[in-house]
Amino acid sequence: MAENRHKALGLTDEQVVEMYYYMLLARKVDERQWLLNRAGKIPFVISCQGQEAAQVGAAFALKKGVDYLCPYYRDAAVVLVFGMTPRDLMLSAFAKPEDPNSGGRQMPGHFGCKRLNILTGSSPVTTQVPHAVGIALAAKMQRKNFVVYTSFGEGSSNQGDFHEAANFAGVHKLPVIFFCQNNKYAISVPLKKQLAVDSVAKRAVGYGFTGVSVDGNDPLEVYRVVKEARERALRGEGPTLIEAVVNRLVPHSSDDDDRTYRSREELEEAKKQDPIPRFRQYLLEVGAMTEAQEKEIAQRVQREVDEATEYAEKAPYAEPESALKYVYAEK
Amino acid sequence: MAENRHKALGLTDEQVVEMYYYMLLARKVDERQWLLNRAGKIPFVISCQGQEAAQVGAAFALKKGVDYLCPYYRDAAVVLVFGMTPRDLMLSAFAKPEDPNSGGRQMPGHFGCKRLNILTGSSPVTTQVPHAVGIALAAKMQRKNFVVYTSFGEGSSNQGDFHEAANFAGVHKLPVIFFCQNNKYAISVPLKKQLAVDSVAKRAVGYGFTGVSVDGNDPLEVYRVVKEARERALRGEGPTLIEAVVNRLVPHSSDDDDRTYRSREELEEAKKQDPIPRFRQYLLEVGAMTEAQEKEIAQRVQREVDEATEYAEKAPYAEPESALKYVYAEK
Amino acid sequence: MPVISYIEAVTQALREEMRRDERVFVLGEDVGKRGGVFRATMGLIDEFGEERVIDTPLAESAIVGVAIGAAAYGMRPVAEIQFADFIHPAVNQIINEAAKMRYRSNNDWHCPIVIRAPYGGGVHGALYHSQSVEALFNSTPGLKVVAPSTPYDVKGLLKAAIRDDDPVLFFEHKRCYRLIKGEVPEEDYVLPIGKADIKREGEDITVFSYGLALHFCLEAAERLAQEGISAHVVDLRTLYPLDKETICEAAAKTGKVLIVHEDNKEGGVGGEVAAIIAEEVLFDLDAPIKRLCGPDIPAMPYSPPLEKFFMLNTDKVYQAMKELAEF
Amino acid sequence: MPVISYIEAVTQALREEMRRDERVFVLGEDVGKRGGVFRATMGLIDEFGEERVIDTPLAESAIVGVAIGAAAYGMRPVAEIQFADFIHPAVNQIINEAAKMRYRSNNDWHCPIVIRAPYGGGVHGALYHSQSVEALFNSTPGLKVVAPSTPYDVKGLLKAAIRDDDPVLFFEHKRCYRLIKGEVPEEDYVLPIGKADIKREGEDITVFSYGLALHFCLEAAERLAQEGISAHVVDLRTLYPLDKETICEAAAKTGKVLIVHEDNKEGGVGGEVAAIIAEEVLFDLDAPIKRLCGPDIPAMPYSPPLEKFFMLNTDKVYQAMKELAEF
Ligand SMILES: Cc1ncc(C[n+]2csc(CCOP(=O)(O)OP(=O)(O)O)c2C)c(N)n1
Ligand SMILES: Cc1ncc(C[n+]2csc(CCOP(=O)(O)OP(=O)(O)O)c2C)c(N)n1
Ligand SMILES: [Mg+2]
Ligand SMILES: [Mg+2]
Repeated sequence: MAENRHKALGLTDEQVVEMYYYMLLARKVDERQWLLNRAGKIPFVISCQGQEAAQVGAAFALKKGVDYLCPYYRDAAVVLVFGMTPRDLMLSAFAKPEDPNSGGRQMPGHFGCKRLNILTGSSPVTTQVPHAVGIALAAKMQRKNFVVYTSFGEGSSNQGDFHEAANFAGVHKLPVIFFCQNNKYAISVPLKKQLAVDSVAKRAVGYGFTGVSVDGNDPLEVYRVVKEARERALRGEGPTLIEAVVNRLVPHSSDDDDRTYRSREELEEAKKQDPIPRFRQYLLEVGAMTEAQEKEIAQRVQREVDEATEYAEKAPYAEPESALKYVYAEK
Repeated sequence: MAENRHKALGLTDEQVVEMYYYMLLARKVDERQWLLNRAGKIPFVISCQGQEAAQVGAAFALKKGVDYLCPYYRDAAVVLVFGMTPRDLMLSAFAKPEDPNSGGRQMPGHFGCKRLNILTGSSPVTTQVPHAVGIALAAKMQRKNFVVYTSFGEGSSNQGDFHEAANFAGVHKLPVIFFCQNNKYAISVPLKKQLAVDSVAKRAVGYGFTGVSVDGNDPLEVYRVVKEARERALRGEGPTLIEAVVNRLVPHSSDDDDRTYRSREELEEAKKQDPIPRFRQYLLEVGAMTEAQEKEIAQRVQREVDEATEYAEKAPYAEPESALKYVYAEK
Repeated sequence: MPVISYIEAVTQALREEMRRDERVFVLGEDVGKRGGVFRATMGLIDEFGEERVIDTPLAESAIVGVAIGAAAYGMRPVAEIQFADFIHPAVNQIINEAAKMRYRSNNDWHCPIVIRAPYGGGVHGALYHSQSVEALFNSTPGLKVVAPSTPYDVKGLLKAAIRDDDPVLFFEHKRCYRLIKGEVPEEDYVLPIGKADIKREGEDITVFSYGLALHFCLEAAERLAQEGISAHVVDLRTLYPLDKETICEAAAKTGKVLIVHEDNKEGGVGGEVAAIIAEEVLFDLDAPIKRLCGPDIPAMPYSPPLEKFFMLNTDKVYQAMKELAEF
Repeated sequence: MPVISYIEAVTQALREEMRRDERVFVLGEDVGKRGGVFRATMGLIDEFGEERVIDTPLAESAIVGVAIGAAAYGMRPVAEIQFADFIHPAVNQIINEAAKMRYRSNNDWHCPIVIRAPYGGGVHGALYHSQSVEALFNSTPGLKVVAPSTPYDVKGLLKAAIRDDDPVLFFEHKRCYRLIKGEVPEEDYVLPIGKADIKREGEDITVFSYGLALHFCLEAAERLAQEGISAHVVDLRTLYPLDKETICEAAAKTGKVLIVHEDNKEGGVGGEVAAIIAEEVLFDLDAPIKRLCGPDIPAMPYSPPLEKFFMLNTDKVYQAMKELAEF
């Protein structure tokens, strides 16, 4: 039998099964959105596929309802763990006013929900990173005990905002976790055209804090390093930069076609590393999850995705004139 | 007798005496500008004082007429070595149209001269750094054999443009020397409030190229590391980030008063490290320069500064309507 | 003459200029094998290689800043900003650097870069893939801002931009890319930057527009013609500096002016057009200077009814033109 | 009432707001022991400590971006940009983030930050320490842009900005800092953002201005009064969104309009003011809408005669007002 690794990390069987549930849920919501897109029902999808382990591992190491998120567009699994529902995600995909992220104003993937401590995000990459630092600064000023998680792709780590924010957080030793999901592509641009350093985590050196690179296909390893980062932050030891090395299993978005720039062999290799079957196998092998449980989870996920889709599709659109609302505070 | 260090670097006695001359020249032009400012004759001075050794060391390691400069506002000594004259600098200080930098349009310290391979610079810090990378990219595309020097303060190394440009140069292995003059202050902000890393040179790690920290009060050490960086660049091995640790011996600029934020003791300590007497002593001790030569140099510098001042002061102003010229190409 | 699409005109202009002049190169995100997310640079990497078709790291300030350095040295870079909504990180390099290099160096240095950026909505792009960002740059001496509406203008003006000795921002309306087709000569030609173009001659009202909205104006003019109302339709083409002469002449011609653009109304370029007219030919006017523009909200939402609410269309323009004609 | 300078009004407003509300803090380059390069934050660090008066690293995008995060969380940051000329690296954070947070989240989040920036020339600041950058932001729904001209307005509007639930850009004309003095009450007061203010009542011509130039207008009006010409002088105060009602009323009142600003003419906020008038009250006009502005060159040169050439002054304004009155 395989070695039980999650106990050593303080995770119960229920918890790891829940992790598996969230990974699968995120994947299935995503897959459904592609179908809906190809059927002409929603204009756009941007995926978490291949990055669910990294995301769920990270999110489980955080404290829901306490910590803050400044996520990026692939973080569907992170926000699900933090309380966003499949229905919420589908409402966003269908651009319906009940969508808690933006009332259907933004594309899917633009997460945000005050109730869930998720800061509203935009499309220009990396702008959320200084925001995370600002929330952490406020936490420090108000003597609050939480950390801020912010994520971005490796391509986005080349933006000035990453550098400026990391430096600011380093100087003030702020409780921020910079979580870089390195899927080796920025749309079509491969790693070697994006950066010359072999690990994004090394960039932490320039800001005087810890950098860690981790296998993003292993939710438990990710959980471990994020948990450590969180503890460091709460001890006042400042930020951590974590690079989770992952694979993007689909094109950049529903508008992309990756065949011109990515070999099919490479993609096949990446699919072999799919973290979901791998984690399922681990759970079955160590006996944390039974086959029956697995089936039940799959069914539950399927049901939730179905219901979410149906609800969101049927939900009414906002009134056209509602476009004029909320430019400024309304009395 | 002191050890002769310059021979080992391939520098002749004439060359090191010339280095000394440029250091002194830069200092004396600068000192004169402060006097002129205090006398109400010129509105603004920004100084190289304390950074002349680093600048002259670097400039001597470059190839005048071949390499390109994207300097920053303290680089008076660098541009003097590259062919700018004291008269040019004084014409700029007096804002006269003969000023080759800007025809009196920009404040002093905003260097630029196509004939001398010095790119025109602005005030927003660090914008010149991507320009340097662009020139280096052009060099690579046109198979030209030169390097580009660009400089900035340690405070400016926190700007996004530094990061983006360094990353670009790293990816394309471009012939750029990033020369950071770390004088431990950004106007009034001390190092510890600016960055949490103990050496700016370490930032090179994040871009996959070499970083070197060097005593900026020692022109020979600076010469050595810049020369090595230049050779690396010409061999196609990419950029180098050099941090020259220096002291700012005067307030940030003539508009500044440093007494609220800098202790007099610290300033006295810094003055003890003044690179000019130190280098003079070295030259005298190793016999590269005689006392007579020294005196002659001092007189020559004095004369040049006097003449430059007089010429610039008397030079006519530009016509008011000339302000309308050169917004776009004129036929 | 062959009929090609708006985006094909972009690609043709780039390819021909790269063939003509070795110093011309393109750089931007995904411009290489991907041929750009809209495919404007499709095939260029195959013909010109990786060195002249550079997939840059994801960093707009560097894209523009590096292009500026290369341009100052003597190259002719054409930088692509993937969406105009992402040009903001490069604003410092564009406004403080590119636009001021010639002036600040007293004509010693200059900066012949072109920055292409797809702008505008109607493509389900939501708040950050639909923006009109022209207004950001329409007060920047040293810069030229071009926004063509037809394949013919695209090709002629993009070539002119590349050959221009000063920095040019070249805004391409992304909804026009595949929607708008038109005749384009096979011979090399350039069009003058800084000149507006009368796209339709008329007598009763004058309409100023550019980009996608210009096509709504032309369609509406066609409809109105059937009702006996004759519209003079001017394509601004260059948004900065504006072609004051053509604007004043066209306004004075009919005495009734409507300005139409997708960009927000307040602070949009239409305000400057109106101001020029009100300063120079006020007494030739028979009606208030009307503007039909995007509403003053941050940008267009994703939700289809809200996007539609934001966007102009032929009906909305027709209505406004008719009202003005009947004034 | 005590008479204080324009910059003292800034300091007072900051100090009082920081005393009133623990969530208010300032951040920027050199705002701590140095008290800001202009001394606007002088003494604040002594009273409120390093945690509420933060000397940031030299990085404008981070200054604004960090402030946005803190504001979203519930703080009331006041960010200082050392010179308006250096606001450009923060444009993405200001326009794409601060201004759009409320809208894009459908009113779930909001972003109560204030960004203060000294702008304008006449201080030997040359091309990069003299710029008027208002036009960059005057087309950004979600943002408010304030540019006061008197100590009284500075204090009342800065307090209002700090208490405002939306992002406010607060432009302080640096030449006014020590030049302009005025009465300021000791009691707490706020002034409404979004309202223009009639600084002088008159009958013959209407002048719109703001900042330093407003003072030239008032001085010129004084001179003209002695010649029997009565000028109605309106201080725009808020540059975005403009106070259309006051503008239209004031324009209609005299029928002769002059708009005066130091910023470049083409694309400056004066264009929008003229356009509003030409759209809403055209038939009340008796003369073309005139604008007296900075020339369309990148910014003002260092050379004294060239700086003077760029700058407005009372004589230039007087001349323009007189010509208009005599039209
Ligand atoms: C400032 C900015 N420039 C360009 C884009 C267009 N864009 C969206 S995602 C993306 C690639 C991001 O790559 P990476 O950071 O590696 O994240 P990934 O999508 O691979 O997870 C680009 C170029 C953008 N959203 N923002
Ligand atoms: C973008 C920008 N922000 C602010 C300033 C104002 N400023 C000029 S120099 C300076 C400090 C620079 O410090 P550093 O980079 O360490 O260089 P040093 O002056 O110490 O040599 C500042 C804040 C500027 N010129 N540009
Ligand atoms: Mg990636
Ligand atoms: Mg410094």
